[in-house]
Amino acid sequence: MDETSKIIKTVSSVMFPFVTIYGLYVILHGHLTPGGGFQGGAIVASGCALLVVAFGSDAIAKRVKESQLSLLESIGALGFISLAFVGIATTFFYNSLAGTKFLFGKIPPYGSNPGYLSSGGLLPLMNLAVGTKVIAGLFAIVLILAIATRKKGGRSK
Amino acid sequence: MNSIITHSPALLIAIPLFAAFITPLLSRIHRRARDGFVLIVLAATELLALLLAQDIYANGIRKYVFGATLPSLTHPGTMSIPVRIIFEIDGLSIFMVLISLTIAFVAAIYSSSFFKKEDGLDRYYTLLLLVTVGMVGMELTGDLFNFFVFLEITSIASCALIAFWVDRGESLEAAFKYIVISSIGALFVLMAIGFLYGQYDALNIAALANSIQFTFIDKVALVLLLAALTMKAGIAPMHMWLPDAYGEAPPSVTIAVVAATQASLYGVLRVCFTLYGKGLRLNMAAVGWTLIGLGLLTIFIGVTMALVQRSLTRTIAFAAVGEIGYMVIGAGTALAAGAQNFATVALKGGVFHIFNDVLDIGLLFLVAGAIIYATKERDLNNLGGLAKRMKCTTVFFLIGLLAVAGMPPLNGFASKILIYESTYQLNPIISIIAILSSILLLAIFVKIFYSLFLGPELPHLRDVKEVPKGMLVAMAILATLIIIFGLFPGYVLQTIVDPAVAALSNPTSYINAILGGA
Amino acid sequence: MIYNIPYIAVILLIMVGLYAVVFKRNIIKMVMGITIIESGVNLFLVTLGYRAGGVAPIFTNLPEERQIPGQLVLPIPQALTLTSIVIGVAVLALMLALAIQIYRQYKTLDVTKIRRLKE
Amino acid sequence: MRSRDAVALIALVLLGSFMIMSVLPLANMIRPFGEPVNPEMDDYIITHAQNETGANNAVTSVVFDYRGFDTLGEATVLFTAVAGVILILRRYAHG
Amino acid sequence: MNPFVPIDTGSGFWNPLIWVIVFIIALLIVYVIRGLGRGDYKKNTGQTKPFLSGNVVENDEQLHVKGGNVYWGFTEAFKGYYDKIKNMHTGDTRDYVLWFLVMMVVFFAVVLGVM
Repeated sequence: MDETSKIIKTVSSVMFPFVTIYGLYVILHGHLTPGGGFQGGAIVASGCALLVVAFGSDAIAKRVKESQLSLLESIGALGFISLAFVGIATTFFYNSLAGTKFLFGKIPPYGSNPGYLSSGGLLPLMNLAVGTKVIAGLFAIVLILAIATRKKGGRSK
Repeated sequence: MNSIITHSPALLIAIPLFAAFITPLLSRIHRRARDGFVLIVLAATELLALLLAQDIYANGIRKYVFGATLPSLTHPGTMSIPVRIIFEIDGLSIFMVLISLTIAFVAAIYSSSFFKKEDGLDRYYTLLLLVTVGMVGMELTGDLFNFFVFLEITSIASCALIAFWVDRGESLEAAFKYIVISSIGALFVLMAIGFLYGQYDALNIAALANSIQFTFIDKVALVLLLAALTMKAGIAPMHMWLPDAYGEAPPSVTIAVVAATQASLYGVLRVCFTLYGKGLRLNMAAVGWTLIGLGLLTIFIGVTMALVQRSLTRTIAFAAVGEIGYMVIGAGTALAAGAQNFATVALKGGVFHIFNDVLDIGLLFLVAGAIIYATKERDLNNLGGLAKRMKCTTVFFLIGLLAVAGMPPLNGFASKILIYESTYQLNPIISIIAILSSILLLAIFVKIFYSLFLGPELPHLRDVKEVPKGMLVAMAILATLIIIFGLFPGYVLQTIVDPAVAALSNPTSYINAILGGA
Repeated sequence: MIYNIPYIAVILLIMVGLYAVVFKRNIIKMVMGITIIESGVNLFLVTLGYRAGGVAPIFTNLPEERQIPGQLVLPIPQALTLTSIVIGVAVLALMLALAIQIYRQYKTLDVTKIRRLKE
Repeated sequence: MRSRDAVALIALVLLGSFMIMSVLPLANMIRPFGEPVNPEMDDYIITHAQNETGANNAVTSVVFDYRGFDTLGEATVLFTAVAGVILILRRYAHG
Repeated sequence: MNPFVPIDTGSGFWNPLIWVIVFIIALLIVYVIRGLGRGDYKKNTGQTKPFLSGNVVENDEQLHVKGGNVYWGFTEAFKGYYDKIKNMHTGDTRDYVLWFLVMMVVFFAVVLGVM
């Protein structure tokens, strides 16, 4: 596998934290500003794809195992469906946290407002779970496709 | 108990989905534990479906609104149409759900002993559960876009399962054809949903069915939905993906894909009879005649092509294509007959034949899988004289072929005679062609039976042994159901088929259950 | 009439995608065609949801003079489009994985040579 | 394979014309671009999203609350795709 | 609820019970007729072996008609039809999509033309 140049590696490793932080911001403010779990997760996963492109799939595959990614993805999916189960007392997917005095329970005033992070009921938590799931899933897809299409084939069966 | 019934529509999806998410983690612990876990989950879901079925047959349509303050609060007071996603379960939905869950359960039993040392089995069970979730969701949902989402889940999961044997190029080819054709079809379904949404600003099937006026746009949406769903149901001449997919997938996957095909057929029925059901008697006769013609073409092409196949699984797959035509003819006759009294009989035959076809074709595919398992051979020309070595498998195959060829007293005959008699009153030619094709089907399976089981033992098959217990159990379940349905068809009709037909033939009750109007 | 350009563009995108699927021999190009069809359908959904002069239906620091809901675009088509995009990504990933394996088995990407299953 | 291409071209042209035919009435009479007539469901969501879900972003409230079940299905689709890719490329995924 | 209720097909009925009873009676008749046969044939002589016009039969695996050849005559008789139908099944994915589009055009013609 021919190496990429030092410039690419340095710039991408510098870019990666910013991309990740921006993606996490998009995930966490999904209920206030444009974005949400899927969009932010896609941003973070694109940052990971940047690393794959810069350092090559082998170097990344040494650090990150497919099993860890699928574990993370299962955790995200289980978190999402469990959050849907929270409201099962009334109905499946009932937003039982909105309007309470707990975390995220605040109801914002009607119409235009500056936006309160602690609002939205279960929605921010669902954003978080879906974000985790999307990061892990897309990164796993990118990584496995990269490993499978590298020059010296795969592990011979 | 009562609350379980109340929430069962959501649990029917949530339980297998939860299990599918947790299976990859579980299979790191122990693979036997994983198999048992999948079996238990599917059995529990089946039990839940049976409870829900009893409740529905007793109390009529049950609906479940996701995220509302009450499961039955269909739309907020100030609104005339629902806002949230609603599950609406009537007789037809629960009928199809029982089919899908039974087949999924049998497939899980079969695969627990069919696969021994293959890798990737953790993902296999996850995807099997996900196919089940997709089918059940398609059949339960009362929301058009939700239907599209579950359609895609079913397509993607079955495509990945079809390619399970990644070392066979044929499997990959079949999976690629399947995903290409089904994703294009699903996109046209989404296009039709866009048309309907743009016109009525609603996504709920009942609300749309209430407001449909058979305008030009409605007809366009009907065309897109019909084309995509009939293609997904494998109707000629759009059936060509079907023999590839059925023939090259592992047999336990194949029966799941058979059930998924029937779920698409359920979509066709739902669109024709419920979504466009208000003007049913007036407008849909042309569609009915089109369906009849396509059904005859399907039967004829399927049966005649099955005669010239060399591969065992491919022959059964083409026979399955032929069987689909019978259901389509039943539905088409009901549409074309309009208000005449034999329309109900035709619909009964078609709906009943869905269950029978899944059982018969499923049993045949499981037997084919047993033969492949025992002999590593799927070419009819290299097989023969297996009857001495595999006695139980022979018996099961005999039951399956007699049932699929419509021999009395097995279940295939019970549904086919309804279709014959009703179509004869519509137009004798149809029933004559159907009967002749059925006879040809019998000839085909007699040929397979002769060349597989009878005759002298071939030298390279001397050391063939009977297949392990789990596969025999799975086949035995289907065979028992076939015999029961064959011996007590009237009872089965009155118990599960008549509610489904009643649900199809008066769409106003489906609409009123959501919109509340009288 | 000129405002109906988006609808025409939807049909054109779908037709271009179908052309690629029906006429191209390279399966990667067929996959591209499918994604083009899908983007056309997504554009159709978003087009249905647009409201002239409307802004995104987000109340954070919304200009005060906007009346609600008259000057906000419809939210449901955007949600549907989001779902449809994610589904498209999933289908794309699966098709590419299949293409990789098919290439390893058949040593070609020409769809007219990937024809072991016929008749 | 000339005849096939001819058939394909004819089918595409016919389909395209049918589609244009079917989209124009939608665009001219029923739903002109930019002014949807009587979007009852969407207006309800825009007006009630804040009080019912407490989220400022109406799209998020649709995605995760009003049509949250679609989102569960969507997450399931992604999960399915990852599982399928790992299954199809399992020779490389574990290597 | 009586599990043996027959199906009413509008112009007739179907009851498997009657069929089974008739089948059992037919079996009994067959058994009786078989019983009328002679029991005094000579065991393990030529009388119990199949008689293929005098030739001895060795390695009968070769005599087994394989599955592909059972209906050779039928397919030969309908050769024209089968050539057409096999040409229809090109294993080409693009043709599958093309058939879908053609059928969609047909549906358009039917639904918009007739309804």
